[in-house]
Amino acid sequence: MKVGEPEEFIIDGRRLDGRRVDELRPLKIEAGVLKRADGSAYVEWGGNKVLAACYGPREIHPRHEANPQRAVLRTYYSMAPFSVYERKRPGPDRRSMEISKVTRQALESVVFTHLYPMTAIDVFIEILQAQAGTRCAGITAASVALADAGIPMKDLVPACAAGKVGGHIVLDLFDIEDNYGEADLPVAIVPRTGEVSLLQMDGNLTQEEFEQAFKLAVKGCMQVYEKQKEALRKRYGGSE
Amino acid sequence: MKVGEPEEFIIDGRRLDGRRVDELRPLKIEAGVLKRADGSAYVEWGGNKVLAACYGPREIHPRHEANPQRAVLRTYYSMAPFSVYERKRPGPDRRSMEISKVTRQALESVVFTHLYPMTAIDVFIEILQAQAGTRCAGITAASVALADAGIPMKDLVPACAAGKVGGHIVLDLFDIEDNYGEADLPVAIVPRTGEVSLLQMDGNLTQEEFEQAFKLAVKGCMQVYEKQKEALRKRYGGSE
Amino acid sequence: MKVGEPEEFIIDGRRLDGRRVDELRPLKIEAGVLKRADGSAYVEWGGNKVLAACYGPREIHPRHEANPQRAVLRTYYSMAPFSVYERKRPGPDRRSMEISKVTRQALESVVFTHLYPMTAIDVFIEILQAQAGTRCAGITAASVALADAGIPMKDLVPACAAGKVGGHIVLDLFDIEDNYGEADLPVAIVPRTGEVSLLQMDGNLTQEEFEQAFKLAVKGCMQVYEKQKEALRKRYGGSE
Amino acid sequence: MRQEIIADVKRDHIVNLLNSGKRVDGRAFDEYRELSVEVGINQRAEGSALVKLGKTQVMVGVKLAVGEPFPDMPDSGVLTTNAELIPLASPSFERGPPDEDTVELARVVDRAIRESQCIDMEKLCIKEGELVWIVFIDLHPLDYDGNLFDACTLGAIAALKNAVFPKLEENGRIDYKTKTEEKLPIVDTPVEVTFAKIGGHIVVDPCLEEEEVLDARLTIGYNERGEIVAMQKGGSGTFTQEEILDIVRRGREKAEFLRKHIPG
Amino acid sequence: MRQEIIADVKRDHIVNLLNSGKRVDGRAFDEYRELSVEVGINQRAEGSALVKLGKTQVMVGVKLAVGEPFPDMPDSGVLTTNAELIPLASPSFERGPPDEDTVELARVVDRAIRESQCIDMEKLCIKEGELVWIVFIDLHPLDYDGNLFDACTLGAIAALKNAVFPKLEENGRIDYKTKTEEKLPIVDTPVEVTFAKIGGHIVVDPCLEEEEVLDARLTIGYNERGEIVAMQKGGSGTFTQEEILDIVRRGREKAEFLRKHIPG
Amino acid sequence: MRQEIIADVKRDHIVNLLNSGKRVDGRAFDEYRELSVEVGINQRAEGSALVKLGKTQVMVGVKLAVGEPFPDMPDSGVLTTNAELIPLASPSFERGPPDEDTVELARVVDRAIRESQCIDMEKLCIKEGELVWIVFIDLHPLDYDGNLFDACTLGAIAALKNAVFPKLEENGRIDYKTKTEEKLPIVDTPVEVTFAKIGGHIVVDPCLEEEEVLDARLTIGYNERGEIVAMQKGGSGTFTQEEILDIVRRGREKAEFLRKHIPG
Repeated sequence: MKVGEPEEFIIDGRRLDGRRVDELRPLKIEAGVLKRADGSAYVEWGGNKVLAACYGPREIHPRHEANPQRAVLRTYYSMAPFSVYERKRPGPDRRSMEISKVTRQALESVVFTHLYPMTAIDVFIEILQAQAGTRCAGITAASVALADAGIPMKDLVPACAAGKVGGHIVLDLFDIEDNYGEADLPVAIVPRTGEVSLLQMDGNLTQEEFEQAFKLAVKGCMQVYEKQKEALRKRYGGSE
Repeated sequence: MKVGEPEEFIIDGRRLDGRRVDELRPLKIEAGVLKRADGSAYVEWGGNKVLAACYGPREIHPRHEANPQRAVLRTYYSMAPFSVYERKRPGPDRRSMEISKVTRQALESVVFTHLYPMTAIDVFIEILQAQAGTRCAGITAASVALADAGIPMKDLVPACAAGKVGGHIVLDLFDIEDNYGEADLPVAIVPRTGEVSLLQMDGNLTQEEFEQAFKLAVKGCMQVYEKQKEALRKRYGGSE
Repeated sequence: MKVGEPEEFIIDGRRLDGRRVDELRPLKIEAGVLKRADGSAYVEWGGNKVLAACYGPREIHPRHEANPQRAVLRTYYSMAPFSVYERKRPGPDRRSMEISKVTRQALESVVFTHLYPMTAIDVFIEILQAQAGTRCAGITAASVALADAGIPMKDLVPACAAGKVGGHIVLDLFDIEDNYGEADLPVAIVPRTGEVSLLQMDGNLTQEEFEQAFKLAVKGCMQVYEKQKEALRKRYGGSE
Repeated sequence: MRQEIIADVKRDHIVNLLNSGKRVDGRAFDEYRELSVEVGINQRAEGSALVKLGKTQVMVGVKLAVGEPFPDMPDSGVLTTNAELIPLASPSFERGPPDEDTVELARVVDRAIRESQCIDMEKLCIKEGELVWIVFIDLHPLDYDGNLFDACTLGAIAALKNAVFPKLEENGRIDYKTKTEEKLPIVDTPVEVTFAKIGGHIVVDPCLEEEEVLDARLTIGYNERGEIVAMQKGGSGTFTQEEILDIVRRGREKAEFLRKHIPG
Repeated sequence: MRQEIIADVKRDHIVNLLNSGKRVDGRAFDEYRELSVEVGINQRAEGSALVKLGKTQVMVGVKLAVGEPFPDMPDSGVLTTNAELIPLASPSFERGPPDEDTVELARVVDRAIRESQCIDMEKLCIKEGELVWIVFIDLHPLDYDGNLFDACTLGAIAALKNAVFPKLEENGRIDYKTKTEEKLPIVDTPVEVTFAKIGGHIVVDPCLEEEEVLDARLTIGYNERGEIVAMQKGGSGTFTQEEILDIVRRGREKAEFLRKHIPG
Repeated sequence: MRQEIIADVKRDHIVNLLNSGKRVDGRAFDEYRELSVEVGINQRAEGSALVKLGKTQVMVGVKLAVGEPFPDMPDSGVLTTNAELIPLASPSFERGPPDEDTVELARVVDRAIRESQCIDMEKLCIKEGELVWIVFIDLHPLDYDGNLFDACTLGAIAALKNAVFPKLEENGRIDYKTKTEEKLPIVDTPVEVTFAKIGGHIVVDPCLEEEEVLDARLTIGYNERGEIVAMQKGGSGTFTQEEILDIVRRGREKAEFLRKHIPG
C-alpha cells in the first residue's frame, strides 16, 4: 500500500469528496478571458484551473513546417510551476509532450484546417492548478478557445475520464482517486457523431469493466459539452 | 553578517585597497590587440582583465534576424572559467544574459547602425579576471573595440560604478566592497551630451545618497572617457 | 594499480583470451542487413556488435550545409545504452563526437563525393555491444555500408588497432587489454595505396615500439579488408 | 506539394485494396506479420531481446542499477523505460533530444509493463527507504517498418524475463561482470496489440505503408488474464464507439498469439 | 520592411498625442492603469496572487521547499525568482529556454525583493549549515499588455505576504497538503515603478503600445521607507541626468500608490 | 560557390610556394613561428599561462577543486580538460555547446597530459575513496591564427607547472583567496608537435592559411624521454606509411625545442 492510500474510496454510496459514482466535479467554463490571444477559455473543474489560448490562423515558423494543403494545428500542454504540490521545474517534460500530442490528435478531426493552407493554428493550454483530469480539462478548454478564435469547426470536443476505484467504476476521478485508484480512462468525443477522438487508459480493467467505464466517460463528455456550449452562448449570445 | 565581511570599509579616510572614496582603481586601456577581430581592446582595471572584440559589419546569421533599415548590434558578455575564484562552468548563465542585454542597450544609441542595413555588428566581451565592476569594464572595452573596428559612432561610451559601503558613497567598488557593501550603481554615459545609457542599482540608497552616488559615477565615467580616447590616440596617432 | 588490473597479460605466449600477440579476434561481417537504410552492414568482432547504415546521396538538411562542389559526408558514431556494463545515458558525449569526426576523416578520402554535389551522404554507426576497438569496428562496418548503398568509392577502408600490454606489442586489443594496457593505436588504411586515413594513439610507446605496433596494425587492417570484400561478395556474388 | 499528392495516391491504393478485402502486403485483416523473438543476444545487458516483426527490428536491453527509492514508495524498486528512435533505423528519424513520437512510444510501452505489475517491485527493495534496484528498459528500434508499439512491448517483456541480477558488492556497488543465477521477479506477461483504421477498415499490426496513411490507431495492453492494462488511441481520425468495443474484444485473442512467441 | 513602417506610423501617432498632452489610452502622464491584486487564488502554492494592471494579467506563485544553505550564508534561507513568458500570454513570446527578456524580468523583480530584505532570511534557517527553507517565486504572466516589471513585483510581494508554511515532517520532508498557520516572515513591502521616455515625454506605467515605441525605460524599486533598492534602465535610448533625478523623486509617490493595493 | 573558388585559388598559391621551397609566411618547412609562454598571468586561477605562437594567442587556466574520486581509482585525483572556442577569437567560431572541433582539441590536449602521467595523481588524494583534488584545465584561445593543438598543450603544461594549491579548510571547503606554497606535483613535461601535409609537402606548425588548405594533419605528443604518448591524425586526406614514420622521428626534436620555452 502506498503512503497516503485511503482504506475505502466509497462510503455509504458517496465518494471521498461527497460525489456519487456517476457525478462530475463542479465545472465552470468561461470563453474570451484574454486580450492578446485570438481566442481563449478558462475552465475550473473541481480543483483544476486551466487556461487555454488560441492564436491563428497565423504565419508559421519555422517555415518548413508549413503545409500547402491545410493549416498545421499545434497544441502545447504545460503546467505552471505552482500548479502542483511539489514545485514543477519549468519546461516540457515527457508527460507534457505526450499529452500535447494526444490533445492535438483529439482536436484535429474537428478543425477545418484545409481552409487555411500554409498557416499555423496554435493552441496553448496552461494548467494553473491541478487536481487530476487536467488533460480532459485542457482539451475541453482548448476547443472552446478555438471556437472563441472563430476557427471553423465541425463540433466542439468535450473530454472526460472514467475509472475504477476501490472496485467501483466512477466518473471523473479527483486526485486521491487518481493516485490510489485502479484505473483511469480519459475519453474525448465529437458529440454530433458520437465518435471518439481521444482514448487512453492505464490501470486494470476487465472487459466488462472497460465497457462500463467507457460508456460512463462518454456520458460525462456529453455533460461537459453542454457547459462548453453554454460558455459560448454566454459570450456570443444567441442559441448556439 | 556574512562570512568574510570586514568590520570597517574606510579607515583613516582610505578604503581597504588604499584608495580615497572618489578614486578610480588603476585603469589601463589598449586598442587593437587581436589579429582576427576587426577591432579589439584590452582593459585592465584594478583586478579586472577584460578583452573585447568587434566583428562587423558582417553577414548576419540566422538571416531572419536581419533588419532592412539598420545593422543589428549584438553584444555578448562572457566570463572565462578561471576568471573567478570558484571555477565558472562554461556557457551563458542568467547574469551574463542580463549584462549582455544592458550592454547592448548602453551602446546602441551611439552606433550609426542605419549605415549598414541587413548586417550584424557583433561585440564579444570576455572577462579573463574579475574583481567587481566587470560590466563597466566590458562596456568601456566594447566601445573602444567598436571604434578600433572603424564603426562610425557618435561618441565612445565610458562606464563606471559608484556605491555605498560602510555608510560612505564611494567610486568604483572592488570585490570586497561589492560583496559586503550596501549598494552598487553602475552607470554609462555618452560624454558629449552627458546622457545616460546604462543605469542599474541594487542595494539600499536614500534619495540623497542616490543623487550623490549618481553624480560621482558620472564623474568617474568622464575619467574613464579620457583613458579611452588616450588608447585610441595611442593606436592611431592624431589628437582625436 | 587500478582495481581489476591483471598481473600478467601474456602467459605462455597466449593472451588472456587465448590469442597470439598478432592474432585478430573472430571477425564476422554481413552486408545488407536492414530494409530501410540504403546500405547497411553488421559486424561482430570479438565481443563487439556493431551496425552501420548509410542513407544517401539524399537531400541535405539544414540546407546551408550543402556544398555545390560535392556531397557532404556525415558520420555519426553512437553507443546503445546497453552496449556497456554501466548503462550509458542516451545522446552524444565528447568521446562519441571525437570518434564521429575521425571516422568521417577516415572515410572522406575514398568516397567520390564530387559526383553528388548539394547532397548528403549520412553514415550512422551504432555500437550494440562493446568490448574495445569499437571505432575500428565502426569504420570497418561503415565502409561496407557505403559500398552496399552503391556509393562509388576508390576502395574500402578497413581499420584495426595494435597496442602494448604488459610490455608486448599486440594486435587488436580486447577490453581488459584496453583498460589496463600501456598503449592503444587504432589505424585505418586505404588498402590499394597503403595510405593511412586514421591514426590515433594514447599511452606510451618508444619510437621502436611505435614502428612495430604501427606495422602490425596495418597488417591487421589487411586481414580485415579480406573480410570486408568477402561480405560484399557474399551479398552481391561475383569476385569483387 | 508533390509529397502530399504521392501520399494521397498511396492512400487510395491501400484503401482500394482494403475495399476488396486485401492488404497491401497480402495479409488477412486480423493477421500479424512473421514474428520472432530472440533473447540473451547482448552480453552487456542484464537482459536483452531482439524482436523481428516483418521487416521491423527492435533490440531491447534491460540494465540494472541501484539507487534511492521514491519517497512515497520506500520499499519499491524503480522502473525507467526509455526509447531512442535513432536515425540509423529510418530516414524519418532525426538526431536530437527525444521528440513526441519517441516519448509516446516509451510511455505507452512503460504503461503496459507498469500497470500489469509484471515486475514484483517490492522484491527489488534492498534496504527500505535507502537502496533499491533500478530497472532500465531501453527500447532500440534498428529497422523501422511499422508497429513499434507491439514490437517494443514484446521485446521489453522478453528482455525482462531474460534478465538476471548482477552481483551486488557489500559496498553497494555492482560488479556487472559477475552475473548471478537469480532472475528478475517477473510475475505477469503483458503484451500490446495495435489496430489501425484505414478508410473505415480495421486491421491489426499495421506495416509502415499502412501507418503512413491510417486515420486512427488503437493500442491495447493485456495482461495474462486478458484484462486491459493500457490503451492509447493515436492518429488524427476517430473511432466509432462500436469500433472501440469491438477492437478491445478482438485484441485479447491477438494478445494470446503474441504471448506465445516469448521465450522462457 | 512593412513592419518597420507600421511601427514608425504607430510611433508618430503616439508621440503626436503626447505632444498635445494625451496618452494613447487616455490616461494622464503620471497615471497608472486600473489595478487589482487578488491573493490566495491558488491552492497548490504556499502563497499566490493574481495582478491585473489594465489588460495585463500576471499570476505569481510562491512555493516553499527545503534544502542546503549556501556555504557563505549558513544560517540563511534561499530565494529563487523565476519568470516564464509563456506563448499563451502574447504572440511575441516563444517556447524554449528563457530568453534575455525573461531573465531580465526575473532578475529585476528579484532585485527589489532581495535588496529590500523584505524576507527575514534568517528565520528560514531550520538547522544552521544543513537545512533551510527555499523560497521559489514564480512569475507567470497570463496576458501581456505592457509593464510586466511593476505587475510582477506587486504580484511577488503580495504572494509572499500571502504565503504560509506547509508542515515540515520530522524526516525533513514536507507535507504540502497540510498547511500551518505560520506565515512567511515578511518585514518590508517593496514595489517597483516604471517610467517610459517616448519622444522626450516621460510617462508612468507604459502600456504595450507605448512599450513598443519607447526610447528608454527606467524601473525603480522602493522599500516602505521610500529608499531606493533597485534600478534598471532599459531601451536603446538615453535619459538626461536631470530626467533621471526627476523620475527617481517622482517615483516614490507612485510606489505609495501601488503599495496600497496589496492585500493584508 | 565563390568561397569554394577563393579557397582553391588560395590553395594553389600556397602549394606553388611550397613547390619552390617556400612557406606562405616565409618560414622554413621545419620552423615554428615566434613563440612565447608567460605564466602566472591570472590571479583567480591556481595556475595560468599565456602562449603566443605567431599571432595565435591562447590563455590557459588551471583551477583546483575537491570532490569524490572515481570508484575504480579511489586513491587518485581527477583531471578534467575543457576547451572553449569563443567567437571573440575567430570569425569561424560560433556560440553554443562545444562542437566537434572544440571537443577534439580538449581531448587531444588531455591525452598528452594524461598519458604522459605528468601529474602525480596519487598525490592528489586527500582521503582515499572520499575526497580528492580535481584539476580543471581550461583551454581558452583568444586569437586563432592556426595550430591550437601545440599552443594549448604548451599552455596546459606551463599552467600546471605554475599552479599552487589553495588552502584546504578543515570542513573540506577551499579558501581560494589564500594560496599555499605547495605546487602541483608535476613530474613530466609533455608537449605536442603538429605537422601538416599540403600538396605532398610536410610542414611543422601550420599557420591558419595553411590549416585552411591542408590535406592531412598529424599531432604527436612526446614526454620528456621522447616517448610517444599521444597521436591524432586529422584532415580528410591521407599520409603514406613512410611519411608517418618519418614525421614521428622528426617530431621528437621539435618537442625538445618547444619544451625549452616553458618557464620554471
